[in-house]
Order: sequence, then C-alpha cells, then structure tokens
Amino acid sequence: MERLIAAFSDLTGTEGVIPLSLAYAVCIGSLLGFITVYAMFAIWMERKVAAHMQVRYGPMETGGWHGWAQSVADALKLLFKEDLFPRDGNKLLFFIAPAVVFCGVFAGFIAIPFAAGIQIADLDLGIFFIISIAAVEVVGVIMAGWASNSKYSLFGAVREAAQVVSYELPSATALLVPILVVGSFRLGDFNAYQAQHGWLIFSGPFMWIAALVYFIASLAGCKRAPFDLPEAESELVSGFHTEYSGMRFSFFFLEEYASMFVASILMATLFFGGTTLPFNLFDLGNWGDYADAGRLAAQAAAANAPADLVAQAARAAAAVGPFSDLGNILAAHLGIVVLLLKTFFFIFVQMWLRWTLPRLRVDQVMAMGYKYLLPWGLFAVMGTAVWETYAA
Amino acid sequence: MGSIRDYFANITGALTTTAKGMGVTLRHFTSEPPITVMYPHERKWVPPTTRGKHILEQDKCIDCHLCAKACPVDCIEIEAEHYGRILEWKQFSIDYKKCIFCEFCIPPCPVDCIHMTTEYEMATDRNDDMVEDLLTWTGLRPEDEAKITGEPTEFQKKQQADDGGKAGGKDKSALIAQIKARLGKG
Amino acid sequence: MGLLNNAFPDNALTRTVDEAIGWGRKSSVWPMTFGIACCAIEMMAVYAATFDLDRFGAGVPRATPRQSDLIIVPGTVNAKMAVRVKRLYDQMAEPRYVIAMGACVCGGGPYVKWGYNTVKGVHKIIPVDIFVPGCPPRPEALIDGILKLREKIGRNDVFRRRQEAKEQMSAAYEA
Amino acid sequence: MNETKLHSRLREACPSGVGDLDTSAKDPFVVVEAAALVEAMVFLRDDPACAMEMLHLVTATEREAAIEVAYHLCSYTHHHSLTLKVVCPRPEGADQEWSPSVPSVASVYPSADWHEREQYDLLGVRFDGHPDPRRILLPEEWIGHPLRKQYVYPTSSGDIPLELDATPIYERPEGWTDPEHAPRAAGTPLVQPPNAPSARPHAGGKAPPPKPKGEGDEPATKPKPKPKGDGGAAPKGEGGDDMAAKIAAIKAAKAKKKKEGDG
Amino acid sequence: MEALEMYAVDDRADVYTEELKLNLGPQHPSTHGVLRVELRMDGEIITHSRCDIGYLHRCAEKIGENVTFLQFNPYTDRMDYLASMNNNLAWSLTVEKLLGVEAPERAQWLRMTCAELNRIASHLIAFGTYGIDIGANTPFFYAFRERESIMGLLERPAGARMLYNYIQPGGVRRDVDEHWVDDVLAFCDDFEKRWLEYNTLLSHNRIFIARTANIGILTKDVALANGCTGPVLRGSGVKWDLRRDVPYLKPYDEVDFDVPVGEGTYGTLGDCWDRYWVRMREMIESIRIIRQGCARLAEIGGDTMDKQMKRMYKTPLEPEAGEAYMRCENPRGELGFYVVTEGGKSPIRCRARAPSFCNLSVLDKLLPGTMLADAVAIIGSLDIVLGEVDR
Repeated sequence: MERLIAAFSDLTGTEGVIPLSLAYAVCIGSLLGFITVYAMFAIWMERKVAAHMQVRYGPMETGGWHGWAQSVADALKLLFKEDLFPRDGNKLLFFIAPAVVFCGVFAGFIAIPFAAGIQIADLDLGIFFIISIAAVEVVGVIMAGWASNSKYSLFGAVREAAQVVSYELPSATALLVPILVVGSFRLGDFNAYQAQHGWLIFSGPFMWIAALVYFIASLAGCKRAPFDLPEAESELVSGFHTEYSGMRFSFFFLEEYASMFVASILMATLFFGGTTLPFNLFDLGNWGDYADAGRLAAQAAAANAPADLVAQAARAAAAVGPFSDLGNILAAHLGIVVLLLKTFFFIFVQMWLRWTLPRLRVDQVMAMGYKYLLPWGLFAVMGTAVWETYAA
Repeated sequence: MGSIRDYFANITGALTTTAKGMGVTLRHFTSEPPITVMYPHERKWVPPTTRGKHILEQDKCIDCHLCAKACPVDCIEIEAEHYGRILEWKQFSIDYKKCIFCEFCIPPCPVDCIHMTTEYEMATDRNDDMVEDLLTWTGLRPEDEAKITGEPTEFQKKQQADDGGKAGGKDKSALIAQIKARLGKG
Repeated sequence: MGLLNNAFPDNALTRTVDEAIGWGRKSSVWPMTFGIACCAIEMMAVYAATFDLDRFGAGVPRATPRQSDLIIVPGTVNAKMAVRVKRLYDQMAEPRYVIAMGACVCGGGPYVKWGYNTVKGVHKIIPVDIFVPGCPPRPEALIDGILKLREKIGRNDVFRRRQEAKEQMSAAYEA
Repeated sequence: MNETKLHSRLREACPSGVGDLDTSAKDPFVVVEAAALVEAMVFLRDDPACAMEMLHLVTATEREAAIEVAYHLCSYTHHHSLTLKVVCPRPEGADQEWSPSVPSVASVYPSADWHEREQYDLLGVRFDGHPDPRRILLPEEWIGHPLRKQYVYPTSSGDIPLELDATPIYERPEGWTDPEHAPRAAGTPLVQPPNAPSARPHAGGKAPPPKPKGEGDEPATKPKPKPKGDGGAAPKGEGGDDMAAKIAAIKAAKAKKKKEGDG
Repeated sequence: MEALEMYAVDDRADVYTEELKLNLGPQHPSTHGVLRVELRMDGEIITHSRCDIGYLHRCAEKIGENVTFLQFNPYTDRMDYLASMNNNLAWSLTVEKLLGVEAPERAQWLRMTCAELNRIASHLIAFGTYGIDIGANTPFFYAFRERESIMGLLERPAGARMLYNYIQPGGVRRDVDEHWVDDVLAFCDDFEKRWLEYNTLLSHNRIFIARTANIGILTKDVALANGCTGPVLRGSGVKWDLRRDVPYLKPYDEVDFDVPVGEGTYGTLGDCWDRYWVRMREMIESIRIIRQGCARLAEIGGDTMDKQMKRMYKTPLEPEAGEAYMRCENPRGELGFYVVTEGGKSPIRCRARAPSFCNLSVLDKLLPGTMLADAVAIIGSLDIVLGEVDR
C-alpha cells in the first residue's frame, strides 16, 4: 500500500490526499474485481464439483469447454431481473441489507496478505480485525430477514443471529493457538515465522485440534455444509433471502463465497504456512525482499550514499539468490500461487462436506458449538501453552 | 459416567461416519464416470414396445370406431364418409392434450391398423398443435374415385380393348347416378 | 428496467445487446421446485443424474418464486390448487416463463371427461409458453420442451422497440 | 375364526340391532342398526376372541332405495376380518339435499375420523358426534356432494373456470361474467361422445377441406415449421415410404414377440 | 404428550410470547407434493398442527363409476404414482375376485416380480427425498441412478417408464422378451453393492441419526388405532405384512422372505429412523423375492392372459351384482379396493383405501412438541404420496 502511495505521489507530483485516494481506489477496485471473478469461478467450481460427485456433468452447454461461461450468464440474467419488493416490508432496510452484508465480508480482505508486500493494510492487529469485522455481516442478515416481512425469512434471520454469533467464540479460541506460537497478530509475521520454523500445523501435538476446531467453526461462520440452517432449503424455503430476487440476491451469493474464501485463506496462512512450500523448498517466503534489496542497492549506489550503506546494500544484492532481478519478482509471485492453491484446496473440502453431510438441527448446532468445539478449543490453547513453555 | 462415555462416543462416531461418507463421495468424484445421456446430442435406447405417438395405416382402416370407443378419455375423433366399402376421409385426429398413452386403442382394432411408435418429442408452444391428424390423405383418392364412378380401371380398359369393345365391367349406371347425385357433381 | 424496456431503435448495437441479454437469460433459466403429481417425479428424473438439467444451466432449482424465472407446472391443477398456482405465478419476477408439463395441464388429460373439480388446462389460469403433452412425458420430451423454450427466450427483444423487433424475429423465423 | 362364528358371538353380545349374516355377495357382511353400531364396535374391539384392532375402511354407497355405510374391520392377532353395514332407507320425496345421519365411531376407532369426513364431503352422509365435521378434500365453499348419482357438474368454482373450453382468466375483459352454461345433468361428460362430430369448433380447427379433384396424392397435413430433430424419427407426412418402413419395424417387433411367445 | 410439557409456554407475567401461525404451504420443498400443514408455533417449537389436504383431489372415485372395469386400470396408476404396478395389481385382483377368474401361472409370477421391482423403485425415491429433507443432496442422485435402471427394465414389457398399466384384469398385458430375466438378475447383483454404499453415506451417519432417532415416536397402539399400515406400522414393531399373513397372490406362498420390523436400534422403538430402516431392509427382501421369481420365470412358459378375458378389450366386462373388498401390500401400506356393482359394465361405487391417507392422519398427533426441522423429518419418514391421499 505504501509503495502505491509513493508511486502515485511521484506520478502526480503532489502529496497528501490525492495519491492516497488514488491508491485506495486502485486497491479497492482490484480487490472488488478479484472477488467478483473469484466468486464466479467458485460458483462454477461448486456446480461442477457437486455434479461430478453426483455422477453427472454440471454445466456443459453455456460457453465452450465444460460450460465455463455459466456464472457469467447467471450474473447477466440476474442483472436484468425485475426488482421486487415485499408489500409492507421495511423499504429502507430491505435495500441496505445486501450492502451491509457484503461490506462486512469485503472489509475482511483488507488485512489479508496475498504475498510478502501485496497487502492493502498491514495491520498489526490483523486476525483480531478480521474476526471482529465479520460480525457486521450478522447485522445485515438480520436486517434482510426482518425487512422481508415473511415468516420464513424472519426464522432464517433469527437462526443466523444465534448461530454465527455463538460460533465466533470457538473460532476465536482456536485462532489463539497459532497466535500463541508466533506471538503477534500481524499476518505478515506468520509468513515469516513459518518460513523459518516450518508449517505451524506440525509445530505441536495440539495444533491439529485447533485447526479442526477453527475449520468447523468457520463452516458455521459462513453458513456452509452441515450448518447451513439460515437458508435451509428443505425447511425454510430459502431462509433470510427468500424475498430477494435479481441483483440483490446475487450480493448474498457473492457474500457467501467471499466469506468462504476468507475462512480458507486464514486456514492456509495460519496453520499451513501461507506462501511457503512444505519444507521451505525454493525459500519462496522472502524473495520479495531480495527484489527490494536489489532495487535499494541500485538506488543507494546512484545517490552515492555513505560507504557503509552502499556496502550493506551490495551485500544484500549479492545474496540476491540464483535468479536475475526479474526472476526474483516472478518467484515472489510463486508464493501467491502456492497460497491460492492451498486456499482452493480448503474451499474444495468445504464443498465436499456440503455434498456429503446432512444438516443439523438448530439446538444441535448450538450444543455442538458450546459443548464440543469451545472446550476442545480451550484444551488446545492450554495444551499449546504448556507445550510452548516446556517442550519447545 | 455414562454421559462422558457418550460424549467421546459421539465425537469418535461423528468423525468416523463423516470420514466414511466423504470416502464414498470422493470415490464417486474420482472413479465413477458420469452416467448422463447428453440428450440433444445422443438419445437413450427406447424399447420397441414403448408407447409414443400413434400411426395409422389409413388404407386398411375400415372406420369401425372401436378404438374411439375403447379410449377412456375419448381423445380419438374420426370422420369419414362411406361409399359402400370406399371411404372418403375427413378426419382421424388424436388429441394429445387428453391422450394418456394407455394403449387401449391398439388391441380392439379388427384390421390391426393403428400402432404406437416410439417418438416422444411433442413439445409445442401453441395449444392447438397438440391435436395430431394421423391421415396421410384426406378426401377421395383418384383410384377410389375411379372405383366409385365406375370408370373402367386400366385392367378393364385393356380387357375391353382385347375383346373388341364389349362391355367389360358390370352395368353400374344406377349406383353411379345415385353417388353422383350425392357428390353433387354436374 | 421499466424505463429502458423497448425504448431504443433497432440498429446493430441494440441488436447485439439484446442478443447478449437473450443469451444470458436463455442459458441460465432457474426453475422452481414445484411438484404436484406424477409428472413431478419425471421432473425429478430430469434433474437427476441420467438426464442432467444442470447441463443447460437450469440445475439450480430455487424454492422461492422470487428467484426463479421458470415455473414448470407438473401435475393436475384442481380448483383448490389453482388459486395457489395463480398466486405463485404473480409472485415471480418479471422475465418469467411457464412450461405446462403433462396432459393434465395441457388440456385436461385423463380427468377431462369426468373431473368435476380439475381445471382443464393450466393455460386457463396463467399464460403458458410451452406445452409438453404426455402422461407423464418422458424426461427427454421435457428437455425438448426446455430447449424450445430457450430458443424462444433467445429470440425476443429487450431494448429494441417491440414493433421493429417483431419483423426481425418473424424474418428469422421464416428463414 | 370365520365370519359365522364372529357373527354368532356378536349376536350374543348385543342381541338388539344386529341383523343376519348376508353371504350372497363375494364378501359376507352383517347388517347392523344405526343405534347399536357403536356398541357393536366397542364389543368387537375389546373382546379378546374377536380383537378387531383396526377399522380399515368406512364407505358410503348410494343405491336407488337407500344409502348404506359399510365398515371393514380387521384383526391382526387372529388374521380375520368382518364387514358391518348400516342401511339408511331413502324417504319417498327425498331430493338431492337429503343426507342420512349415522352415529360416528371416531370415539371407538380414531382412524375413522378422516374416513368419515371424506364420506361426508363426497356423499353427504352426516356423522353425529364427529369431533371435526368439515369437508376434507373439496374447498370449503363447494356446493353439493359429487359422488351422488344426481350430482350436477359445476362450470366454475370461485373465478377458476372448470369448463373445458372456458376463456382463460387473463384474457377476460373488464366486467366479465361467466356465460350462462346450462348446468349439465349428472353423468353427462364434459366432452361430446367421440362418434358424434363434436359440436364445438374442434380445438385443432376443422380437418383440412377435401382436395379438389386431380391432386389427391400429395400429403395434406398442416405445414408445421417444426425444426428437424437430427436423427429423430422422420416427422409424419413426409411421403409414404418412411411410414411403411416404420410400420414394418413395429410389425417385425410384434411378430418376433408372438413367435417367441408361442416358442 | 410429555414432550409438550417440557416446552410448555411459561406463563410468567413478564414473558409474553405470541404464538406464530405458520403454514407449511402447498408449495414447499419438503411436503412431498401438495400438502398444507397449519402450524401454531412458539418460537421453533410446534404447539398445534392441522393438516389440510385435497390439493390433488382428482375425482378418481367418480371416474370409477362412469368408466368400464378395464378402463379404470390407468386411473389406479395415477393414484400412488410411485408404485403404479402394485396399484394395478390390487385393482386387477379385485375385478378377478368379482368375476371369479384366476390369472394363468406365468402371469402371476410376472405380476409378483414386477410388483417387487416397483417396490424397490418406490423405496428408492423415499430414501432419496428423505435425504434431501434432512439436508444431504447426494443420496438423491444415487437413488435415481438405480431407479433409472429399474424403469428401463419395467419399460420393456410394460411400454411406459412410470405409469405402467401393465397388470390388467385377467393377467398381464404382454410377455417379457427373452433377455429380460438375465438383465433383472444382473440388476439385483449390482444393487446390493450400491445398497451398502447408501448405508455408509446416510443411514449410519451420526448427523442423520441425530436428526431422526427419538423423533416422531409412534407407539404400537396409536399406530393400530389410527389405521397405519406398511413400513409405518412395522417401524413401530408390529410384524404384519399382507404378503405373508393374508397371501393374496399364489407365488407369495412359494417364495421365502422375512418381514423386517423396527427394533429401536438408535433410539426408542417407532421413531423416524426405524421407519426409514424398515424401508431400507425391505429393499433387500424384495431383491431376494425377485431372484426366486426370476428363477421360476425362466422355467414356466404358457400364456400371459386368461382365455376368456382376452375379449374384454373389445366388449366391456359385466360381472354379476355384488361387492368385493381386496387388500394388497403396497410399498406404503395396505391398498384396498371396495367395489360394489349392480351388474352394469361399470361399478356403482369404487372406493380405494389408500395407505398414505391413513398414515397421514397420524401426523397431527406426532407434530406437537417437536421443532420445525423435526416436522420435516417426520413428514419425510411417513413417506406419503399426495396422489393417493387425495385420490
């Protein structure tokens, strides 16, 4: 983000507000673009995964190979649907609800590091921020449920409130464990720590319990698989978005896949080594720094800075690594690919669970949250604390 | 104590059954090939006994209405004019809006002239298209026409030519007059 | 959409935009999970693995009338159910299509002679786009109906003024 | 334990009101007075020898002289069943609205609850003492009981048209009133019998007019712009030879079947 | 009713909760057709429920009085459209009882085999849609894969995929072709492997058990008093199956199979899981019957339609006056036809005793005290077909 601001400031020659807003505009625009493209791909992937698990072909006819353009067609059709509104529902809430829901999840992307330098805001309270901002989405869903003035959507909204709020506890306790090990909330540190010490999942006997607890809690958090109570087709017709049609409904669809992405990218960065391969092959973690080091060395030499600075930059440049400057940048991007692969593996597991398991009842979901996930999360935290102090 | 044992039994039970269930779906995802019949491009085999659209061998039909009587929903409408054994066909239509494909119209036919094919594509966007007319020709065929009005057939013409113009066929003037009157021709 | 509807002259640009929207609507028709009688079981067979409707993008059966744009009416509509079918049709968002599946809803079917409380054909209550006769029609016949519906959707006009579009469409129909 | 022993035990238990065992029809039945019905039912259910646990069916039948209500009882422990009948003779001047009344057995067998409501709904038999005497199948505001012999078919219920060729709702102009259909007498079908040429203009339009003389051979079916299915069966009317091939194929299939049927 | 007290609306003055009226409308993904249940609920708990049926009433009995005996056969198909072969069987046996006619032996064996195949197809749909009610979509597609092969098998002799009109009074419409018996045996072997797959996927899944065990408990005497029959009755522990206790078809005596009964393995006796498990085990029993049927079909030859009855296609049958009541074992329970004739070519009263009609009447007694998600599970476990409930 800082580099963008620096780039814009020397581009426009001014300081302060203009480059800042330009940089923000670019970031938000690229992130929005990424999310919509990702959501379309994820919807298509879900239909194909579901289909092949159910011995049939998913979308085939739209677009060329295997119906790739299916989600584009869905979006285009939803764009031109008639905009309906329930007669005596609350108009204002009805129109705001999708926006609030989408912003709740969209804001979560700010703190996520896709690679060493590529991050909108390098918050040092990264994980804490993501978990708390996700609670905004619940407000939006309750607004949607209440404003649609139909009993089924009210049911969906109330169930949603009960479930998502009460599943933030187990997911927070489960996330405490990697924070305990790494010692900081900043997501960037996780990457660096796991570059040296290998993946966190193997770093302690209780870590896999925390990973499992977090994964199940995140499923409930984004209303997927066995916990998709709020929009349970077979009972509540279509849960809280029963009355929505057209573009408004596609916002809810987008939000569901975005929150799936946030959950699985957190799983990848915190437990399975963000951009590092299993035994730190190719040392992908910090090639971004090499790239910077090379550039800094060149600048320092050009500005004929004092000797020691130039020597230090030269030393860093010398340790640039086997590839040329362009190679380093490319290698830095390899880290992003590894991270996205892991994320898509977890998204596949979420889809796989959805098409295998039946749905739990409301009180069983609550019971599981408080009686099973929370105690095991706390047990993992205590176990890791003991393990960290004595064994490691 | 019982509840503690149930507590752990619940957890192990949940994990093992979920894993086995996921194993089944994964096996379907990887090893089982999809069994979809890509309908517009390829068609599923249909046994010859399938009950689809009807077909009528119009030349054998004797307009006896047995099939129309046997139909529980009366969806067969037949109109034909009788000239002795010759028929002037106006209509033999099956109303597929009502037909329930129960195949009760096939067995009673004395001359076995109505059959059911295996064709099933009948989707239309106009309600009236669903009344299918099974006739291959309507009105009178020229050879029936000839038989009725008594013009000598080729065989009789040849016969007359052979035996020097004696009257080949029988004298049908009375029948001809009556039929011509009915046909209302000049 | 009310303002933009059919308000533009028929030229190359609006025709391509119409075709694009037509393609979008045609290839993602979302049917409603609405089953009345025996034809509903054949409709489920069409969603199932052997005749997969998801191949045409129509495999996402939505339970609510709000989000679905195609209502397949499978099974006899009697006097008590007709009121519900009419209300369901009114609740659907505007570009909505109806397929009458089965002889009962095309024109009475087996209950045409003696049925005292069956509606002889659902086109008496709601405007129907495609009729699929058969009792019950084979899954392939229903897919054939859906393909014809897709052609019909792809042809109609969105932005162009209705009159110009009609000649263009009828010309295409003759060719 | 067959019907005669059951009937004799029943006759001892409640002598008044139990008629004789009629074995003329395929299934023998016992005619019971309306008053003694509930008492007989209670005895049959509680007596260990009969032990009739389940009431299978309650059916009202309308004959010229009377309306009779049949109760089919069945026992699972002893594998036997019995039929009781209550006959309500029809008074002379009774018109369509006459409905007999029979005591309800819903208190003895809860399964009778829905059966009796259906018999009231369809045949108009009133069951006294029924917990919830409402129509079960037809809409609440339905007039008349359809299974009666003299029942007149309605032309519409509410604004839903039940006629075959009624005009669709969405094409009705403002201020639409239903055309005055003469109420058809009971039993006459909604559609003309097939052999009489249908009075109403045929849904598919009249058969094409007979060809003028001369070109009788060329097929006269309606030109339908049906898109050619690839590989589908040749659409009808494309000349006789396709048709003959198809009929031959069906004949072959039938002959093969007949051959291996006898073989 | 003790379940109701546990959730009783507490009447403290300050806590005033208003009852919510919700109707599981005629168009609802999990009401298996067009059933409307008016629920009065306190939060998620159902306090009162009332069924409203009649949305698929198609005047079958009025048609029965105006159509000849043979012509009513396709209308019995449309009553329980998932097991139309068994409906035809019940109607044909009733008419044969009235006429005093007996179908030839090969026809009887064909009838039994096709009826059992149709029973498996009907139970497969019950299994598939029950999975969707509880939330698992994948078993539906596996169930329909097997069902397609059964429909393919039954289409060859009968001519139609679903509503067969194959069994007619006097015998069977036509004989099967020569490869039919081998294909049925091949299907039986393949089905048993698939059956094991269904169990690992759904039957023993912990979440499925949590959703169905101890829910909708139907005790033995409530079931008997309310006239429940078939898997619903057997799920409550009553070992009663018409095929064994009141044999209505000769081949059922020469075939050995046992009648699965609910034992309360994962909860109390008579809960949703037991009814579901009885249906799953009945599929395997039907496979055993079909195997023995096919073995016998390969041996005996002969005609498939009674000599006298062949003329019924041309001139309608006219049995002499009288009445007959015949019961058969449908996948959903005991289907019985009570026919009263006065000698004409169509009966004066034709009453069908639909098993789903009686099984559904129990719903009003099972729902109070349960939650909305359980209501869906209970309706699914009763496995009702609305075409049969409303006739």
